[in-house]
Amino acid sequence: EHLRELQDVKQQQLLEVTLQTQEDERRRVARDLHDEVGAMLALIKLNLYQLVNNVEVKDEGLLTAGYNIKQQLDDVLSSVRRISHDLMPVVLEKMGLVQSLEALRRTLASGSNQLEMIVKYNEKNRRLNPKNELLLYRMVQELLNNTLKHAEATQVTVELLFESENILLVYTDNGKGFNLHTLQEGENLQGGGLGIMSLQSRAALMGGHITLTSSPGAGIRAEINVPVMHAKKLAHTTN
Amino acid sequence: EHLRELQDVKQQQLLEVTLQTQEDERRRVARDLHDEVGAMLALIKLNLYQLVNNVEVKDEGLLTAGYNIKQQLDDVLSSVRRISHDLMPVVLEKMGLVQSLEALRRTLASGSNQLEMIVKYNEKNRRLNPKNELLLYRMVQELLNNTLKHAEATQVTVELLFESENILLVYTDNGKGFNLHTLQEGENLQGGGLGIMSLQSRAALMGGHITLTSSPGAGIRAEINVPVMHAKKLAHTTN
Amino acid sequence: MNYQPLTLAIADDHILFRKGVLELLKGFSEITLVADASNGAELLELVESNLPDIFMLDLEMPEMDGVDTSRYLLSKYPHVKILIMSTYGDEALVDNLLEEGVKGYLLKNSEPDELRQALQALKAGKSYYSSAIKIEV
Ligand SMILES: Nc1ncnc2c1ncn2[C@@H]1O[C@H](COP(=O)(O)OP(=O)(O)OP(=O)(O)O)[C@@H](O)[C@H]1O
Ligand SMILES: Nc1ncnc2c1ncn2[C@@H]1O[C@H](COP(=O)(O)OP(=O)(O)OP(=O)(O)O)[C@@H](O)[C@H]1O
Ligand SMILES: [K+]
Ligand SMILES: [Mg+2]
Ligand SMILES: [Mg+2]
Ligand SMILES: [Mg+2]
Repeated sequence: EHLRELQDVKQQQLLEVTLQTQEDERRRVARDLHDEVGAMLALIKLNLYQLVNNVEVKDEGLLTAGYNIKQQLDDVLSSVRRISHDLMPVVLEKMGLVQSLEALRRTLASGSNQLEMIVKYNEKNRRLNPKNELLLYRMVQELLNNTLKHAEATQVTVELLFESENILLVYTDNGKGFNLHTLQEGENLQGGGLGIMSLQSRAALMGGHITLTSSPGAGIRAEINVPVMHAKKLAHTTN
Repeated sequence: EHLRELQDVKQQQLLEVTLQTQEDERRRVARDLHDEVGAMLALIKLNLYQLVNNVEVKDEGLLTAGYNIKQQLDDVLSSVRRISHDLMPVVLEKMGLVQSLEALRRTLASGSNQLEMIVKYNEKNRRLNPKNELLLYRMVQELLNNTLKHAEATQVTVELLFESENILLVYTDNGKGFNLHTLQEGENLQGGGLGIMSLQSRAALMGGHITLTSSPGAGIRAEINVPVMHAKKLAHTTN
Repeated sequence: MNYQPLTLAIADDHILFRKGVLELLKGFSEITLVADASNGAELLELVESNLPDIFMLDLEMPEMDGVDTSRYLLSKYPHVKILIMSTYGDEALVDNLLEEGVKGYLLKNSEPDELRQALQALKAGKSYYSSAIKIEV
């Protein structure tokens, strides 16, 4: 029994480390893309400008060719930017959770889907430790994916309440909901989603917990509660 | 007790899914970089070549500037290639396990460290299913990281035996070794490494197993045994 | 166009890019470069005793990034003029920085003429941000 418990703890630890390693890797790749590849591309464009401008005879063909190359450089830069942004939204790191939720809201608003997102908060610029910010952001992404995938909702709300000892994040959608009971009785094991389980894992990683409520017709409500001071530290990172 | 077992299975499933999702993401990003960014950069280089060659006035400064830009394009192309390769070695996908181990050996040989790698195999071009190839490759990477980090070894060998029902991968180093017994009695839990545990997880993902042998002064030996036919399928992938 | 003379200090950790910008600026006769450095802390050390008209800051730098440097400067010298240069174009990020008092935001792949315009705008007490900035999905 003791051994079994040890095994469980290790298993949980391994999961934590894996999630952490993944985020570390994402951050590293996003940075490399940005700082290395992005900056070099910008430099190339600058040099190209100098080149074209310093040619004495201004021949048409040359100008057009130069213009096309610059265009292509801009295109490749947007690809790099997109890839890097998908891995790790820079606004989260620089500006925190509220602002990155605002950014998510805007992205959604400019997209083609019919879903509107409402973001509420009691403090605009409060920062948490970067790991918790990222975990909460990933949880909202997961919840939002579910809404987009399953809910047929027209509206989601994300409310963020910073209290002295806790952070409370409440996510709701107005979609078709589902029978949570059924799910907990093991539906997951038949190849169903593990998204909800990953929510629980991520909440646990912060020493917090998540409560999901849903029933058919009533949308979904997720309350995530995270202690501010006693945020559980990740045991370890590999490499 | 039943619930507990269910919990364990789910936990294991979540770990598997997480590992799988991570590999999927790596592959996707590596592809985007390679196919999208890399291809566009190659095109830009071609256009630039034509631009510089079509300038009528052959002025020195212009040619140097053009040359510098090409140089910078090559640099940015190798950055992109490196980032993409670190995520997912393309040779693994294209050429299989043996060839990618050979590539690893060459990288090591060209590096500054004193470690030599010997790769042996009974079949050069045998392919496994892509997931198992990747898992075995990641395991060798992990073992190699450990050797580099802890062993003070001068030599590692990787032997790959394809048999009709099994694959046997044997990894050894000639480093200082360690007391495996101590490790299993819970050293890990005190912030020690989870690398070895991830080896066990990855072996389990293939329905195989790993046996580690080591003692102080005697290097390390890892035997990984994977059934060929009955490779366990990953239950599911998110997004 | 009549360009107003101005003094400028630049921080960017990508040395090649920085040198490229410096090279470009040599061709802009109205600009006097007073200092360049690899991060905010280094730059402040060089110029805090004698502030330039405009700070041009890379967003992503080690030690002290563009955001930290801007916040420090704005808290001490509320009228300081800051132009952020970045390969990122996240709208939420730009909005926030402008709201915090940064006067300009330019993508690093902007045309040099645009950089020149931006610097003139800031010098004249206006703000400026890249027309190319949009939400990136
Ligand atoms: N917002 C929602 N509205 C309606 N049903 C939902 C919502 N979120 C989850 N569900 C239901 O709960 C199930 C489990 O969700 P979960 O995120 O765990 O898995 P999934 O989304 O099906 O797969 P995965 O997340 O692994 O891609 C879903 O299949 C869906 O039936
Ligand atoms: N090849 C080796 N030679 C000598 N000692 C080793 C070797 N491999 C592992 N060890 C020992 O076993 C311990 C556990 O290895 P493990 O890979 O689990 O963790 P780690 O390498 O310390 O950390 P991590 O892998 O999480 O970065 C190491 O700390 C080291 O003491
Ligand atoms: K000048
Ligand atoms: Mg889901
Ligand atoms: Mg290790
Ligand atoms: Mg930088």
